[in-house]
Amino acid sequence: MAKMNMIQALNSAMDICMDRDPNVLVMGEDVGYFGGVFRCTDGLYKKYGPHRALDMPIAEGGIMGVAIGMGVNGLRPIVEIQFSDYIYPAIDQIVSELARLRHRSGGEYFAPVVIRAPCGGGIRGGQTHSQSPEGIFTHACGLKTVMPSNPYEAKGLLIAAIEDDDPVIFFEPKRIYNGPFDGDHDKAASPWNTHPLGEVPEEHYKIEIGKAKVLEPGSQVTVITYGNMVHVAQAAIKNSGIDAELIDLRTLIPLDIDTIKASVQKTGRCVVVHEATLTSGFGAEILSQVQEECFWHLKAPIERVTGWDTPYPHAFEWEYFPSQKRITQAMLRTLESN
Amino acid sequence: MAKMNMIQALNSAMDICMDRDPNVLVMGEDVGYFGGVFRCTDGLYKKYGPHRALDMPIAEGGIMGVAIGMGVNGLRPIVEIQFSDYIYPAIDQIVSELARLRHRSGGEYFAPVVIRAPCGGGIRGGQTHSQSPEGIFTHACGLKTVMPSNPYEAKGLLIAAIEDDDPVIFFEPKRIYNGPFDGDHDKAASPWNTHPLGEVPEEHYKIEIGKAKVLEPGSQVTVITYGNMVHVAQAAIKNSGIDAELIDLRTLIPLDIDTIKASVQKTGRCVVVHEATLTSGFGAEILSQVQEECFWHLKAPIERVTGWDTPYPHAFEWEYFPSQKRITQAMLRTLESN
Amino acid sequence: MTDKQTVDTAIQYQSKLFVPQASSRPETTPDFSHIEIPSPIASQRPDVLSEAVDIQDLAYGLVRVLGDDHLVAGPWAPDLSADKLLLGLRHMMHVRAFDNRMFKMQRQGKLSFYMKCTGEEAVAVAQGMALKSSDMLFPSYRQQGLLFVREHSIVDMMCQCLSNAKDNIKGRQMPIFYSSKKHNFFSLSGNLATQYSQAVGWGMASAYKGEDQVAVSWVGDGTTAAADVYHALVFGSTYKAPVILNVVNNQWAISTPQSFASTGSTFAARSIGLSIPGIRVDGNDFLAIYAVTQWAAERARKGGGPTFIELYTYRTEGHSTSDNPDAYRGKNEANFWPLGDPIDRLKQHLIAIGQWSEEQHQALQSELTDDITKDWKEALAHGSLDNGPHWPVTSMFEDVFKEMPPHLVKQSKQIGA
Amino acid sequence: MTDKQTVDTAIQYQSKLFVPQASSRPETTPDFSHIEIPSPIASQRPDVLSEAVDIQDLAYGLVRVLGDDHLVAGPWAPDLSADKLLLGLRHMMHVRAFDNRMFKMQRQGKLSFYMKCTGEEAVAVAQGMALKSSDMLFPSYRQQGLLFVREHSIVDMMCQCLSNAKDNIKGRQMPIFYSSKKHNFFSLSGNLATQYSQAVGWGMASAYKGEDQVAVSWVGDGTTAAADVYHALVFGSTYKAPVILNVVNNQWAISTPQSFASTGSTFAARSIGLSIPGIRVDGNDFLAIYAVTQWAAERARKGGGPTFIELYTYRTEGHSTSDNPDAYRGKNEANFWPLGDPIDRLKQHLIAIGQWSEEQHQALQSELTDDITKDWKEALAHGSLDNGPHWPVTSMFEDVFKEMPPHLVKQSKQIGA
Ligand SMILES: Cc1ncc(C[n+]2csc(CCOP(=O)(O)OP(=O)(O)O)c2C)c(N)n1
Ligand SMILES: Cc1ncc(C[n+]2csc(CCOP(=O)(O)OP(=O)(O)O)c2C)c(N)n1
Ligand SMILES: [Mg+2]
Ligand SMILES: [Mg+2]
Repeated sequence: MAKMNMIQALNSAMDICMDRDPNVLVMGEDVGYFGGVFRCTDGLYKKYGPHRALDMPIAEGGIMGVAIGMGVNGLRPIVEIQFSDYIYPAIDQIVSELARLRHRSGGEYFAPVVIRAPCGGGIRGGQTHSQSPEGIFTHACGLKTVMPSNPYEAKGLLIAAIEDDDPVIFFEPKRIYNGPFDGDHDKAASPWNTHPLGEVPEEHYKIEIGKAKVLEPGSQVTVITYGNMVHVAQAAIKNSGIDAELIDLRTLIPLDIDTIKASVQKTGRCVVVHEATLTSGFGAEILSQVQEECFWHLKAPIERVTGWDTPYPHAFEWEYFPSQKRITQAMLRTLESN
Repeated sequence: MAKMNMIQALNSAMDICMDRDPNVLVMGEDVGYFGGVFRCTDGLYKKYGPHRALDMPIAEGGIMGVAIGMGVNGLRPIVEIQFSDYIYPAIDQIVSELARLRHRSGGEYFAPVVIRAPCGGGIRGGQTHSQSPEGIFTHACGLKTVMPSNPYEAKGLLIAAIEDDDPVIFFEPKRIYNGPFDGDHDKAASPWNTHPLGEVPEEHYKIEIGKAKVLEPGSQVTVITYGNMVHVAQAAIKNSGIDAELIDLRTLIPLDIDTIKASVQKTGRCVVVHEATLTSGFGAEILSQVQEECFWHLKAPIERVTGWDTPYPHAFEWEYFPSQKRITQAMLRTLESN
Repeated sequence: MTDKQTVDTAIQYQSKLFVPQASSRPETTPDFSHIEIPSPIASQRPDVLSEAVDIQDLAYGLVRVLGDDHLVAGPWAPDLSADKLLLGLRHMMHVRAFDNRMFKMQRQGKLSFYMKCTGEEAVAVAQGMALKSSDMLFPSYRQQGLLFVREHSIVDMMCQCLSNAKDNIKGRQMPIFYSSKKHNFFSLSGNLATQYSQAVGWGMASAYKGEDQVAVSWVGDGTTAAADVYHALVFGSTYKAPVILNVVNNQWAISTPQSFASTGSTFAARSIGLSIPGIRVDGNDFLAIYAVTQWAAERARKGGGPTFIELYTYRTEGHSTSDNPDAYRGKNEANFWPLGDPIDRLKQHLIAIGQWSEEQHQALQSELTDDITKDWKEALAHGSLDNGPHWPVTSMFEDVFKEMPPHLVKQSKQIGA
Repeated sequence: MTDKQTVDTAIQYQSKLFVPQASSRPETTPDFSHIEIPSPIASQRPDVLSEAVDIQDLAYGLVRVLGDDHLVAGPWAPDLSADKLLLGLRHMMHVRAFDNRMFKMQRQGKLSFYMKCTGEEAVAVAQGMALKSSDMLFPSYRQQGLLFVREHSIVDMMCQCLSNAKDNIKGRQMPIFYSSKKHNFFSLSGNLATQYSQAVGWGMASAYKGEDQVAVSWVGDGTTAAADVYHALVFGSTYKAPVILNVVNNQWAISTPQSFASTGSTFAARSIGLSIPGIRVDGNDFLAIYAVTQWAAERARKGGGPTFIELYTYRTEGHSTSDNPDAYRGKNEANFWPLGDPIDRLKQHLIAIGQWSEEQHQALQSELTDDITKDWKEALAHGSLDNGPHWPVTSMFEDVFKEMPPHLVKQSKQIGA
């Protein structure tokens, strides 16, 4: 087993799939010669050539349009959107076309496109390099939405996504590319090679899309989250000493409601955490389903801990970020009531 | 007082604002000479000239871009998106630019653009002429989102939107342009001139954005909805004889949580209804806020009655549509539990 | 302007904003006399691998083959047998008969919607015939002729329009939004222009795999303004994708004249600055369209990249069943269109070369009309939108994903409840 | 390919997909010898109301004024006093001194990010000087020179970069995303190209109101592929909006060479098919840029509509502080750039005409560097990103809407809790 950070794990996933299947290619802005601004496609150009690690003009809508056409013609394009903040020009192609093609053609056509997009804050990128737009895509029928929280699962999920015949939008929390971030910005970040989930097999393996993971068993309250916030929630649980059950969703759509249900029906309390803005974020859907499925087990209102309903600010990253403190406070609030 | 259908009421709102303020103009595909495919801008070209009822090339993204620039330069453009299904090419300009301009410029710049978009099903328009994408916009910070349910309020809300210095996205449920539709497709549709809210003053008046309306007082269960579904819910309440309180949100953002809270804290039961697809629809946000604010008053799980998580089908409009029956069943389910 | 007082009603602007005009409006008389119609011998037929900028005259001219004398002339005259021409004529007449019938059926309430391509039949039929059946088609909604050329079942097309139990797309889309993988005909989208860049991607994949197939796409004049058209041109040119990108300039986009999209130039000229040859062709001249399409396909197959073709034609009827053109354009503007009717012109040509007669034409017309009537009856037997039979309601939940995820299984159970 | 078995590993494609190449990569030696550099007398200066297609040679040529002898020549030579030229030189040097300082401060951890415009200073400075101060600027992120021309406070620019308590945009955006309504300088967006069509709308509003102001916007070579660029061209031309649309072709878009956007043509040529004159100008020739901008502004003010200007220049340094160009382009590629450095060229011209000397240049250089150092100290006194003071945290909730709605009031209370 190798030690890999998330970038290396994603790279390994793409490398393996390109090696096994000549129909797999990566494409996007600066992904070719340079290997991507976050280096996720590093080396693929050299190994597979310019036509398989394909640099592209700066037009996310155009990239998505051609990716769909390629998918229809038998390829399996992996599109990198340089920052998820720049996915909006491609939304029409994603939501109106990619997501609905199989359905509208009565099953005749489909395009197995994977869209990789670094998301979330933490690099002082201001409002246009920090967004978490996953919620929007969960409202479009026909897309699978994934967000991993560690290298091991990132690789397994990305391979599963590439081999999936449905379109998958794969958000990568860029703040944890190099190491898990527990929300304490005064602490030196620990690299992935000191973390068990930084142990990543070199070979091909998959993690099933649509399955959540119970990361920490607990009995008092269920904390549901995904991506970077998994680590913050984990630290909040540890540091607060609360006996919380932590669920890493990993896949947002299809949502693994069974795992969630089993947990909340046990704990009777629930806190939903994400970095995206509050209103109409995916947390609202999680909360809704928990309420619908577990109402009679709930001992306290389900809480949401999220980014504020403002653009992501440059100067106030830490105040904006859903902190350990806010998660802990939310857990405690749920525990207060009986 | 005149009798107006919703088209005439919207037309009257625009006419009045154009008459009062030379900075107001309408623009979009086929809105000029022809007066719009739904005739909402009929007559404005003749009255105000081609530069104020401005036909535009078929590029929603371009229309939105130029509208923002006009707004920055002192105009108050009213943009018509021919069908809300075609708003996606404009999403980048709406979400990344229009919604955030005031914030990102420290308050220096803003663009008082109104976006009108006919939405919802009912015209056998299949998946590309039937969508209800309002949920997406409620997740973007900086946009007000409005959906009226009748001519009187449509006019008052549209005037308020035009005179608002914030961008407003104004969804028009096209199925009720000509008359309220109660969900019973075997019944002849009644025109607005037989409905009290089809009485519309000719003059200028406003209805405050951000205020919901309690349409039917009731004690057993609160039904929260907006747009076309207001009439279906109203009919379901009437026909079922359930003593339900019906709230017409009218504005989605900012959400009038106080009105909602007062009602659900009273009834202890809540059904949320919309035509948009279920997962991550605005219903999830409404449900979440009700759960957060009224948890201790809830006597039953909050229910959602919505469109299914599929593209809007051509052949199965009635099966897709959230029917009176489904709303009634949901109300009854909430009443079952004690 | 938040409160009334701040409205300065005294402002009166003297607008200098330029707003394009229409060819005609109900209150004016149509006049197309400014349109220059060059003779068939006026256009060069350059080498297929020419540089775009070197052959830009083709973008500003009008490639024609059929002259006013109904005979062929000029360098673009294609090598087409009389049989092939007769087949083309038949297809065009078949399409028109189909359109007329379906339009009437919509008016009688049998269909929810319909769109004709009257006056533009040559576009899809001639282009379809000039391509290989393995070439992939990414049409807009007015190229039903392609399906006739590829011998798609007419009954099946009708079943799609009826959303009945035999509709291959399971009642999911409006009438005319065909999809036929068997015929390499891509699933139509209601969102204008999206298929254009997809076609480029398809062509890129073809080149990526070292294959020979060409992708072909169509948009209307109005649709040229859409972002995806630009994306198609930029990506198509950047990667020299084997694609043919067509603009069917039928002068109108619903009520909006082409002047709101053409920017006072030809559409064909738009691609030159992107190193893509632009060719403007008489869109009602079957032979010219065939020839230009052949040229473009050869260029694409030889690695020369895209060609951008403007098919200069006229939308003789309304935009769709939802619209009445008399509300926004001069009465009978179609009659003023100087390039005639594509069926009539090919018919006259075949008569002029002694391969056809009025009588044969009438007979064929009747035969096709009868066929369509027969097909319609057969299609109706498979069900109609209002009365069924349809696909089972729960089929709505299929194909959202390849395998139905739990939340859709749950919803599909609820729908019956 | 859902299961392993179906992967046909035997497939080996012989790709025919064309992929553009770079001017150089680390493993190759830069070579710009293919670039044709015409003499200043080679370009015509047509009437400002000429038709785009009639003056298309300007899109394929290169307008120049400063010759190799450092003297002015040709029809484009603008009427500029020595004082104005000296002011232009001063601004360019000032920008460079600013950039150098800020870059260093980023490296020292004082700024979160920075972007220089080294090698491209003439673009913003000459264009800014050729415009009226009432003209509205919609820049991309490399036109900081415009703010120098409009005499924006340097300290305030630094405060923006520091997100401190004096930052006029309240710490909301990354460094260099300036906004200055007072200077008719639009708020920068991180989303490439969006400002381009907004500029067209602004210009349309200017025409609508019968006013004379022109809107001016900039994008980079890479950004030309974006949909909004096309929208700007289509809408700008359709309504003959008074706008100047600039493409700063500095050869690179992060690691991606201009060949992925230029489609093998010039950028300037792209607008011709849309009836917009395209002019390619030596982007390191202060006088040529000034002259072309003046021409375009006059055209716009006279109702002639947009002009599309390609400023042919070179990005001498990295894309931003986040990037190291040695990883993707030939070492010192900048040294091979055949059009020199804009500051040096204007300096040589002023020396050649006896208005300047090496000594004066050195003195000015020192003066500006000292000024910047002083300004930086002053700016820092207003706070820094890491140590503050900043705007109050709750200011984050302001300006989302004009008036704060209840849910934001609630959240702003929670943030302190
Ligand atoms: C993105 C998008 N915007 C708007 C529409 C509505 N619409 C349908 S057809 C049409 C006009 C298209 O005109 P043109 O491209 O000239 O094609 P034609 O109908 O003449 O064949 C419009 C505006 C749409 N379908 N998609
Ligand atoms: C819509 C969008 N996509 C991607 C990016 C990321 N990005 C920032 S700058 C840049 C390169 C731009 O290159 P160019 O237009 O040539 O301008 P230059 O940096 O050379 O001045 C990219 C891809 C972005 N900011 N916005
Ligand atoms: Mg048309
Ligand atoms: Mg560049």
